[in-house]
Amino acid sequence: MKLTRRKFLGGAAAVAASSMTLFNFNLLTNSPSASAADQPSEAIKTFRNVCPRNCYDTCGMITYVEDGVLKKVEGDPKHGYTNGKLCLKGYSYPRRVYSPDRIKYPMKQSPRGSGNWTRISWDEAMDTIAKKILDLKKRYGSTLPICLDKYSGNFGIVHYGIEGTMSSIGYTTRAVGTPCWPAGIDAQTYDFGTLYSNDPEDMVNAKYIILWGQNAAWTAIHSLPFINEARERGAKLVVIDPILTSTASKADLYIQINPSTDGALALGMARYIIDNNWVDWEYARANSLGFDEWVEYVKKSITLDWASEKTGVPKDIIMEIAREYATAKPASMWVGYGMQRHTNGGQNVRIIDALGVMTGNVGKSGGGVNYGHLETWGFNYNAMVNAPPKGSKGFIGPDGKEGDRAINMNNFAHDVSAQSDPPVKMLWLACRNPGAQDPDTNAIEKMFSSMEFVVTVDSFFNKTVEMSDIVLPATTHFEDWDVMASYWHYWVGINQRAIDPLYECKSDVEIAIELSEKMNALEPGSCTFPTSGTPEEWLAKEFNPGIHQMLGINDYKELIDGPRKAKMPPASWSDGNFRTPSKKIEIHSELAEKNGLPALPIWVDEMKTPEKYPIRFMTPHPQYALHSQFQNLDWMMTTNPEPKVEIHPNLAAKYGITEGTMVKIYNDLGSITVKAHLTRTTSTNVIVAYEAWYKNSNFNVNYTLKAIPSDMGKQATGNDGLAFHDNFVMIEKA
Amino acid sequence: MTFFEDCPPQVLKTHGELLLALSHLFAQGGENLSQTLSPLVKSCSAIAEHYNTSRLLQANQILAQYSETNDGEYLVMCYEFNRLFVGPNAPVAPPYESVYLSSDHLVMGEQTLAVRKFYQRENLQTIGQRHEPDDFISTELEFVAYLLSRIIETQAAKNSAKIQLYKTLYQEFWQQHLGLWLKTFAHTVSQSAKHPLFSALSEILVALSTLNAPLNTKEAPYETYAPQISRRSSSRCCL
Amino acid sequence: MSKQLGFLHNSEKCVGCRGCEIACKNEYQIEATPQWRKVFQLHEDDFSLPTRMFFSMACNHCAHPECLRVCPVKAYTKREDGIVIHDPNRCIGCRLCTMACPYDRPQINPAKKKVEKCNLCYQRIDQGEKPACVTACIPGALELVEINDSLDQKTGILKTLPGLPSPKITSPSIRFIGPKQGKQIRRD
Amino acid sequence: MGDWEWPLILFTVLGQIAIGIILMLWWLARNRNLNIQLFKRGVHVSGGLLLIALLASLFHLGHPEAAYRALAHLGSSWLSREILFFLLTFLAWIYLFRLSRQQTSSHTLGSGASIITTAETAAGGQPTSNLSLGLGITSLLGLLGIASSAMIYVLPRVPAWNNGGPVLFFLLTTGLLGALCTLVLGGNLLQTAQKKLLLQVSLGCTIFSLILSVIYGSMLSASMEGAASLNYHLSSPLFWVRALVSWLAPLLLLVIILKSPDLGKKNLILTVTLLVGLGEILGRALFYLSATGIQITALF
Repeated sequence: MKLTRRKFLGGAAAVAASSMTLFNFNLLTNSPSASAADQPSEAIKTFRNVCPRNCYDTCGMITYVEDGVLKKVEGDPKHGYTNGKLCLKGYSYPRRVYSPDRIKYPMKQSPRGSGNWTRISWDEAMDTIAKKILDLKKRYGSTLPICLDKYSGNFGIVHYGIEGTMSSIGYTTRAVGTPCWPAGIDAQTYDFGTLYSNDPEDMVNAKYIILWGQNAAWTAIHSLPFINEARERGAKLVVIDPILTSTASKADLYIQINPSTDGALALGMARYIIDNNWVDWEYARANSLGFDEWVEYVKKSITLDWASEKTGVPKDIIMEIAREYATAKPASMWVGYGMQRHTNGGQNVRIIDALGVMTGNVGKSGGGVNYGHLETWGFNYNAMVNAPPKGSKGFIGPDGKEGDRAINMNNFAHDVSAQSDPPVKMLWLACRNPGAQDPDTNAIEKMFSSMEFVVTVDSFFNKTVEMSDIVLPATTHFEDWDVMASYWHYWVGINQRAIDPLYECKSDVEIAIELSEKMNALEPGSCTFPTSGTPEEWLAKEFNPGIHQMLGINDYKELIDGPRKAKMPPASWSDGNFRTPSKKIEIHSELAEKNGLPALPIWVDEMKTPEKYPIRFMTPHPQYALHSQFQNLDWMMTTNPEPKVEIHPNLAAKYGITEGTMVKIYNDLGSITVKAHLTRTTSTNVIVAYEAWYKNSNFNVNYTLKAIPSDMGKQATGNDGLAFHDNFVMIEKA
Repeated sequence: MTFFEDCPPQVLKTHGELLLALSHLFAQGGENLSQTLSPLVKSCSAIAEHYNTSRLLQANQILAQYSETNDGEYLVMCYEFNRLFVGPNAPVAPPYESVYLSSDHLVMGEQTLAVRKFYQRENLQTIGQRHEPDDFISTELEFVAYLLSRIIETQAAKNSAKIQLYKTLYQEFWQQHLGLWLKTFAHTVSQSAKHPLFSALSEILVALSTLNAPLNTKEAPYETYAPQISRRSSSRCCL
Repeated sequence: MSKQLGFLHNSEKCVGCRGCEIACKNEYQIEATPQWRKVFQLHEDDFSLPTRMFFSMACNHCAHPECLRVCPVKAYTKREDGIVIHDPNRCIGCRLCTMACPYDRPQINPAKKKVEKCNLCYQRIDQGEKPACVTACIPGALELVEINDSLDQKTGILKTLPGLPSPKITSPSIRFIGPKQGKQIRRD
Repeated sequence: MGDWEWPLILFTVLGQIAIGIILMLWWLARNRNLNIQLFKRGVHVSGGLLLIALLASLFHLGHPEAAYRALAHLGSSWLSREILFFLLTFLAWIYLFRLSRQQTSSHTLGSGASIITTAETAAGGQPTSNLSLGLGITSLLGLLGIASSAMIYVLPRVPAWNNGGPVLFFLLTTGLLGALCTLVLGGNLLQTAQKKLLLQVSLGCTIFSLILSVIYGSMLSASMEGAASLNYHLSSPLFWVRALVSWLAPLLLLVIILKSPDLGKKNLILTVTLLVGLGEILGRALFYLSATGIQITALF
């Protein structure tokens, strides 16, 4: 702001001083150099960026900038995992940055949801927000009526400044948890102490690969070359998935499993492995607790017939993959996030973990039960940690400590509405679009309309922005300094500011600074967020000796030469130092038991299909979008102009549905209407539509989705996950 | 070729005032229509009277009517202004040249940089350079108005070399930029305007691009397409 | 003609990610509608088992390019290395080439009223680089190759795939490694 | 078919009428029987039509201003050759036009002088060979132009076109509409024998066109794309309208006219001409609409 004003005044003064003309300029000003016109175009400059989206691949990018304009993006060849290539979403970035649809200025809607927007200055926006915060604080005696919902829109480390914004105004209500992967995280936490996967580049060493509910072709495509290399070296690829995905289509063996029965398949395999004594007794007994107890359970309770009946997988196939998995050493398993989005999802992951342990594949190069990791995320989170202002009143938790009030991100609509002491009155949304992504969209709409005040920071006019009072324009990652780590590969890259922020867009930290200045002006001491520092300085503060050492650098600036891979062994847990309370793999987990879960990885029944709604509606990740990002861009809208629901021809025939028929998908919660695509890539009781936000469309797969929790997630992420794929519906011709 | 011989300074001044009034209107946004409408009405009347065009007079009557409206109506017009030009929704008619003329219909396109170079020829740059696209409608209008003012000054000073220079600049800029997209832009506005004010505004933009023809040696070719138009048309042949 | 450059598409590796399609757009910043390169999904029913199989196709730089033959303005030229280049400066938008190409790869750009197509990134090739699509292909399914007899004699090299026009029309400079199906355990 | 084919329909049909008229004049002139009034009328009308046709053809180009470049690829592009022949035809026509002007200047023939007279008398001593030669060359160049037009559509990609069909159909249109239009233009300037001849040509062309269409249609089903074209025709109401107005009705009417002692009323001939003209335009539209090219049939 200051900079602009100075520039403006400077410009005006220059014009006034010049005897050139008496013309009064408003938008133009004298250029600094008299011979500006003769200057040749600047040479093309390149910058390093990292795609900050919620994606396994977290690609290194090279950005080409000419005359301050982003011309194109390419993959960073120095990035050993993404290897100089981007996905179709990555290549579409210039369309995102320069889309005329971008949100350009702070805007105010009155009343909320009316579509009546006025442009306001940052000053007015901050003034309104700050006054609202102070007003709520005064009325309720604390800032707890203010609720933050931030998640995965941008996983850059500096973006944790959003949490910092809230911390700095006092104790607030926070949406806690993660909708994506918590059940699996907890499963691995109970078993190994945390989630920690092998280096994906290490998959080349596998002799056998099982992708369990994992569609790498759409969600982690940069892993495919490593899988392909393993296959070229002789490895067999097995894909287990209810949907015949693009990845599954390439497999040597594809198993169309009954949804939510992955644990039963793993138990059947375990039984056959025990029966044939292919167990790595030495590894399992030396490294784990409760292994024999579990073996007894398998022997006593599991039969191949049962497993076959449960999973819909023929016995001989269970035997085949059990034998191959147990005897091909090393064998790698990759557990996808889709398969744990069930009411028994975490438990199924625990059973698969046990399968890895019993065959001695854990801790081995070319092996592992790979789910994800957070080993490279040890930054300072400097922007996040701010002490609350003096005298802040917080929420007294069950442990007696005063702090933020946590509510469940995965039942956000319900939990926000359920708060009464004090009630939630204001929402702050950043990197998050609950209007499109949360379960039970009708409930979300209702909850939003009960708020006094909603602030959203975003780049495009999505459903959440539609339901806001004030929207603040967010920068893209090309307009920010940041650093990004991956939850899959071991690389860390720096993200340079390649272009100046467009229009009046600001990064989350810059917004926090503005807010802090305003709040302290209105009420000194009411906000602790520091008000100085350039974006690059804020980035620099994220680094520490641990990170330096891990990446083999002395200074963050070295990352400008190229991303670095963490110095870690290729196989997770190869040192045998597990992070459970017992320091061993806990096949018998007391922690799980304490949390009301089975101590052992035993079978837990899947959710029963309700009679009234016999069809399972699965809504996995799309190819052209990342949640509600990307699909709205013109290239995507041309290539994939409208959503479709995939229906098996046999199921379609029952309801008189043919290719292209509009189908109404409904249950007690709500309904959506979408065009049918008949395909045998799905099964006869499962329909599939891919979640996404299409431009100028109200399509949203979450209208029929109940906020049913998955079995795990509380331990490590604060809240249980969401059983996204236990979504049952009825269909009819629309 | 008949530019400055045929156009007395007074006419040029009237044109310049209209350009500036429009520039202010778009720059100040929907929130300030109560200040920017009246000057537009005034300059528009002058033009309409000079050329005696009934369509422009009619459009200006609507403008005049709404320039004296109440606060409630101003608010409605402000919302419509933002829906059309600003956002936060995907604006119907983004007021940037490259959205209409570049092949990829994005901002900061080749036209943006070409326009920047034009400004540089006069040692000018936009105040929001690198943040706001240089081909924002208000900036282009201001630049054209500036060129007209230079022509008036140099005419007064009888500096024929300079007159020729500014005349050329003006014509080039009009033919290569503003004149190429103003009609398409106006058309896009009129197609989806839900308030009479903006239909009238669109009419004035069309008139402006037509009326500037006498100031030019020839009218610029309007063979360009709005994004909506080209996005709709298919690239497939009959086969 | 001393040689003929072309594409080798490995349908066993291609997962239909469309990275090639968009990398091409990114390289040339082509607007939304024209698709110089396009990924096609093969018919599910063309295989014994349902499947998601793909091929990616741009201009095939045919040995007997129909576009070049019918073009009245000589906008098309075939280089020594077999690349068929379309020069938009010569093009007058008669669209004959769009009618003549069985692959629909020259396409009219409605805004420019001229035809556009893939020129096999000849500027990149002249600098020793690979075409943008090949560079971008993550699973390594797309390669730049020399089309000749020794390639055609290799086992597993196909001249066409189900759903494609007969290669006899134009002798396209594209070869395929056919999709292979694994075993499927299905519930229908 | 998109909007852009309309210029082509206009160009081909009008061009073919123009050349058809000249062809008929040439034929009539061969035994020095051409009425000079008819010659002039014919030359003027055909020239007008040719000019409209050529102008219309520009509008199917994205860049009409650069149409001149279309001559660049005579080596293999039938479009280049078409343009060349049509331009040459137009040049030849200018020669005809000059001839017609010269006659006006030397011999003023009043309308009352519409006595049947030989070209030689009319030409006032000018060698009729000039006139005949001019008409001959123009016809020949025009026919080459029409054949080139047709060859443009002989594309291996489009089985329905990739045969002798386009050339034969375009030439038949030339004969049929050329004869009928000459009849209309000629009116009383034509001798009965000439009238009869032109009517017979029309009838012959119609019968030939009908037979050819049946053979052609049966050939089409050989390929998938051809069959699609055929199906398109048979299921399109336009096609049946065309069958009625350009085959059945003309057949019937032409036979009636030929059988009538005075070779029919003027109005009847005009009716047939208009019907056939409409039929040919419909036929040309169908020609573009029904063309199904060999293409990628994979999903998406």
